[in-house]
Amino acid sequence: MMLTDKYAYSSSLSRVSPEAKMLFSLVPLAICLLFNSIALSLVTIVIMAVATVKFGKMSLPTYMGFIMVPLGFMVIGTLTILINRFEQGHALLMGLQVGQYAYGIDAGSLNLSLKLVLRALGAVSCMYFLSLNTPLSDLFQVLGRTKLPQIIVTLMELIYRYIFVLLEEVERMIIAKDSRLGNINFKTSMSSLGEIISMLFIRAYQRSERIYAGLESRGYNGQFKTINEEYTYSKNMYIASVAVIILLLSAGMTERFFYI
Amino acid sequence: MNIIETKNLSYSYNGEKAALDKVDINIPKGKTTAVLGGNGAGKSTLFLTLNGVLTPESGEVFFDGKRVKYDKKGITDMRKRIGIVFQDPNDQLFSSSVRKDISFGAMNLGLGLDEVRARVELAITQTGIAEYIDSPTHALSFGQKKRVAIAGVLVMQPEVIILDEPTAGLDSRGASEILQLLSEIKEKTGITVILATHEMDIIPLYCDFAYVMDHGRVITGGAVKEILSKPELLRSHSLRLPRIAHLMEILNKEDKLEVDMTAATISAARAAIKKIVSVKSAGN
Amino acid sequence: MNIIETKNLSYSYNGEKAALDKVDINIPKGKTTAVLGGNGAGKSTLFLTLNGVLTPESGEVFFDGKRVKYDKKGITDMRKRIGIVFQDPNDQLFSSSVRKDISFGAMNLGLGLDEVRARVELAITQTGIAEYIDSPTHALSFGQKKRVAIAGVLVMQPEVIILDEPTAGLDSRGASEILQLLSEIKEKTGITVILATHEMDIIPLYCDFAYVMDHGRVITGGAVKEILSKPELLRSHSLRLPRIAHLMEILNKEDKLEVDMTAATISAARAAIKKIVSVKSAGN
Amino acid sequence: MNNVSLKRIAVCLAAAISLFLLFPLSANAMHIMEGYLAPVWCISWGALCIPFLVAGVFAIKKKISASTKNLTLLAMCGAFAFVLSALKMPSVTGSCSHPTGVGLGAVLFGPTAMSVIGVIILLFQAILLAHGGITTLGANTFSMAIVGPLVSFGIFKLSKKMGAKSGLAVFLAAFLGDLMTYVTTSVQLAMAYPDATGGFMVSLGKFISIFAFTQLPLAVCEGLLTVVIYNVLVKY
Repeated sequence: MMLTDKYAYSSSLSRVSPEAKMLFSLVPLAICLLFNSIALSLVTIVIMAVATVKFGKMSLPTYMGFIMVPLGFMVIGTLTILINRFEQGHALLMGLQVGQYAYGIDAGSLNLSLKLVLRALGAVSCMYFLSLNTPLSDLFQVLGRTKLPQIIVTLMELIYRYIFVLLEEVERMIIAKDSRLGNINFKTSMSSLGEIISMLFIRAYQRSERIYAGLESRGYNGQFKTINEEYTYSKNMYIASVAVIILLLSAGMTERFFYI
Repeated sequence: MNIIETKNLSYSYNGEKAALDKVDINIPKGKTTAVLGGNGAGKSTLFLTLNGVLTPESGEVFFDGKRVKYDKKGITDMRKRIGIVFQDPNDQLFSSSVRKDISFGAMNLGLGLDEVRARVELAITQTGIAEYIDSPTHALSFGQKKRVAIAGVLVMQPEVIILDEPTAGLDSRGASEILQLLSEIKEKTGITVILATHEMDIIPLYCDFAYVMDHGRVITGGAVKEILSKPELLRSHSLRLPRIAHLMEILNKEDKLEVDMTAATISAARAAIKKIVSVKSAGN
Repeated sequence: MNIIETKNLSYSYNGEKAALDKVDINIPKGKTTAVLGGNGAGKSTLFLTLNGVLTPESGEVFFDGKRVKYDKKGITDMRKRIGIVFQDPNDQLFSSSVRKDISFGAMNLGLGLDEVRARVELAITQTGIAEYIDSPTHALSFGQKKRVAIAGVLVMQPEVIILDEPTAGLDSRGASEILQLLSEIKEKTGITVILATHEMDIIPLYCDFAYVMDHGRVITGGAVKEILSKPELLRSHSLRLPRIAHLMEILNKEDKLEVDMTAATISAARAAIKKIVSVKSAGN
Repeated sequence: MNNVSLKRIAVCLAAAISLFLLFPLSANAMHIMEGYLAPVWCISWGALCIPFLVAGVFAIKKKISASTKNLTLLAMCGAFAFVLSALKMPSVTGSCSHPTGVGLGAVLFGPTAMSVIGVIILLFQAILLAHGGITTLGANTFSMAIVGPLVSFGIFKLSKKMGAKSGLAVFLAAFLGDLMTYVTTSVQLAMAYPDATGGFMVSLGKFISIFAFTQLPLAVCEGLLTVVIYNVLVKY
C-alpha cells in the first residue's frame, strides 16, 4: 500500500503554511473542474507535477507511481463512457453492430472521454500536490479553525494516529498467520483472516480503554487543547498560487473563446 | 520525607479477586523507588490508583502529608502532581504531531500559551528529542516514542513521575539511555521517580528504595540493599537477584568466601572481590 | 553440518537503505544460535526472509544444502520446515480456543485429524500447558500465551524453530522457564534453535553460537565464547557484555587480577574467582 | 460490420482485459475518482449527505456525553474500518470495501454516527491513498457511508425479525450492503454520464454490468468474511 503520508513529511515544502498550499492546489482543482478544458487540464498536470517533483523534491518515478493509483477506476469508468449505443448508420470511429443498434466510439464520445480523462488527471495532480506536500496534522489544524464541529476534527486526529497503530498490529498478525501456512488455501485464508480481524477489533477495543486512561492521566477534561504548529510564512507560495490561477484561467478562457 | 503514602489501599476489577490488597507504600521525596513484581503483581493497578484513573475501594492515599480526596478536584490535583508514563507509548501518544502531543498535558493545566510553549521546548531539551520533533509520531521508533511520552509528562512539571516498565521493548543501549535520562532529570529537577519493573539488574544501579509486590500485596519494602539481602524472599515471588548479586551470594554461601553479599553492581562487586583477594594474600 | 546457510542476502523496504546487506550466516544443525543486535539491526528482517514472508532482493538461502526457491512451493516448503515464534504472542494467537489455535499449523499441513490430534497433545505436553488448555486465549498471562505460541509452532514439527526475543515482556522467572523449556525440547527432538535477542545475559547460558548484526550487516559470528571475547566490538554495536563477563573483564583489565576474562556465567565466574583466591593464598 | 472493425474490437477488448489484469480492480475502484464528476454533481451529492451527517454529529455528541470513553472507542472504530479497507482479501485481487468495518461500528453506535466516521475514512482514503477524491467526497459518502451502512443495518434487522439465522442475516447484510453501494455508484455515474443516445438507463446498465465483474465476487467474499468475524465476536 502506498501512503502519501511519509512523503508529505519529508517534502521540502512540508513546513510551508498549509493555507498557502491549499490555495495553490484547491483553487486550481476547482478551476480544472469548472472549465473542463483540454489545454487547461494539461497545464494543470504539468504545473502540479513540476511543483511536487521539483519544489517538493520527490523522485519522478515515485510520483508517477502515485499517478497510476487511480487508473484502475479511470479505465473502467472511461471505457463505459467511451463506448456508446448508436442508431444504425451513425458515423463511428470504431464499432460493432449488435441487433438493431451499433455499439462503439464516435467523435463526440471520444472528445468527451478525452476531456474527462485529462480533467480527472489534472484534478488528481492538484490533490496529490496537497497530499504529498502537506502533513495531515497540518490540515487538521486548518480544519480546526473552520466552522466544522470541533468533535469531528478531534476524531480525525485520533483516527489518523490509530490507523498506524492498528496497521502495524494487523500486519504482524497476518505475517504470523502466514508463517503457519494460514494462506494454504482459500477456505483457510478466509476463516483465519476473519478471526484475525475479530482479534484486531477486540485489541482495538481494549486499546481504546488504555488510551482513555492515558488521556485522563494527563488531565484530559473533554477538550483536546494543544499548541499549534508554526509554519514558515511563504510569500513565494502565495505569489506562485496567484500566478498559477491567472495562468489557468487564461488558458481556460482562451480555449473556450477560440474553441480549439 | 515521604511524598506519597498509601494506607490499606485495596482495589479489585469488577469484583474479581483483589488487584490491590491492603497496600501500604511510602515513596520518599526526591528519590527513585522501584516497585518490583512479576506480571500481574498489581503494579499497574497501584499506579492507576495513584493517578486517579481508578478509585480505591478502601484505604487512603496521602500526598505530601495530605489525604487525597477522590473527587473531581482531588483527582485533577493529583494528576497535576503525579505523571505516569505508560508501558506502551502507543497507548499514550494520541497526536500525530509530536509537538502537539507534548503540549497536551500543559494545555490542560490551563497555562498561558507562552508558558506552554516554553515548557514544551524545555521538555524537548530535557528528553533529547529535538532531532525528530518534526517527524510524525508513527514514524518514530519505539524508543523515540518512549522519550516523547516522557516529555509529554514532564511538560506538566509534576512532583512525581511514575514509569511503568520503562525499559520494556528497548535494547540494552536504549534501556540504559532512558535510565540515564531519568537520572539526569531527577538530578536537575529534584523530581521523585517511581519505576515498575521486573528487570532486577537495573535496580542496584538506578534505584534507592524498592518494594516487592505479588498478587496485589506488598511483600516487603525498604532500601535496595536491604531488599537484595533477601534472595529467598525475592525468589518466592517470581523475582531473582541481580546477576552480580547472585554471584556474590554463591561465592559467600557456597564457597565460604567472605565477600560482601549485598554487592549488586559491578563496581561494588569489584571492590568486594579485591578485598578478599588482598585479605587472603595479606593473611598468609 | 549447517542446516541453514545464507549467501550475500540483501533486502530493503521500499527502496530505502538496506535492511539486510550481504548477509552470510550459517546455522549449525541441532544447536542453538543467537542472533544479537539492537532494535533495527535487521534480525526480524532476516527471519522474515527465512520464512518467505519477504523475498530477498539478491543472494541465496540454502536449507539442508539445497538452494531455496522463492516461489509458492518453495515458500510453503520452507514454512513447513522453519517455524517462527514471534515476539508478541498476541500477534500470533488469533483463535479464542487454545487447542484450536495450536492445531492451526498442523491442519494447514493437510494431515489427518488423528495425526493432528496426536501432535497437538504432544505439543501440549512438550510446552507444559495442559493446565490451562481449556481456558480462553485472552484469559492467559503473557508467559502462558508465549508457551501456547511455541506449541502452535512445534505442532508443525519443523526442523528449525526461530524465536524473536523469546524473553521480552517476561519476568525473570518466566524468562528462565521459557529458556529451560527450549533446552529440553532441543534435547528431546534435536530441533535447531535460533534466537534473536538483545539480552546478553542469557547468551552464555543457553546458546552455542552467536552472530552480531547491526544496520543490516553481519558484524561477526562464531562460538559464544569467541564472540564474548570481543567486548569492544559488541559495545560499538549497541550491545554489551553479559554483566558477569563485564565484571570479569574489569577485574582482569583494571585490577590486573588473573581471572578468566571469558567467564560469562555465574558458575564459570565462581570457578575463576576461586582460582585466583586459592592461587593468591597458595602463592604467598 | 466489416472485418477491419471486428479486428479492432478484438484488439480493444484484449487491451481492456489486460488492463483489468494490470490494475488491481477492487473495492477501491468503486471510489469515484477526483475530477470525475462535474461541479453540479459534486455539490448535489454533497448537499444530499448533509442531513445525515448533521444527524450523525448529534448522535456522536450524545454518545460522548453519555460516556467520554466513547470518544476513544469511536476513534478506534474509525481506524479499524480504515485498516480493514486496506487489507488484502484472500485470492481476490483487491481489498474489502469499508462497509465491513462501518457495519460493525453501526451495530455499536448506530448508522448515523458511523456515517460521520465513514466520511472521515473516505477523506483519509482520498488524501492518503488517492482512492476517491475531495470533490467527489459527497458522492462517495452517499454511496459508501450512507446507503451501504443503512442497507446493511436495515437488512440485518429485517432478516432477524423474519427469523433468519444470525449467520445468514449477517451475510445478507454485508453482501447486500456492498451490492447497494455499487448500484448507487453506478447510478451516480450514469446520471453524470448518460449514454449519448440511450440516456440514463443504458448508461446505468453499462456501469452496473462492468462493476458486476469486479464487485460481485468481492461482495460475496466480504459477506463470508463478515460472517466469520461476527461469529468470533459473538462467542467472545
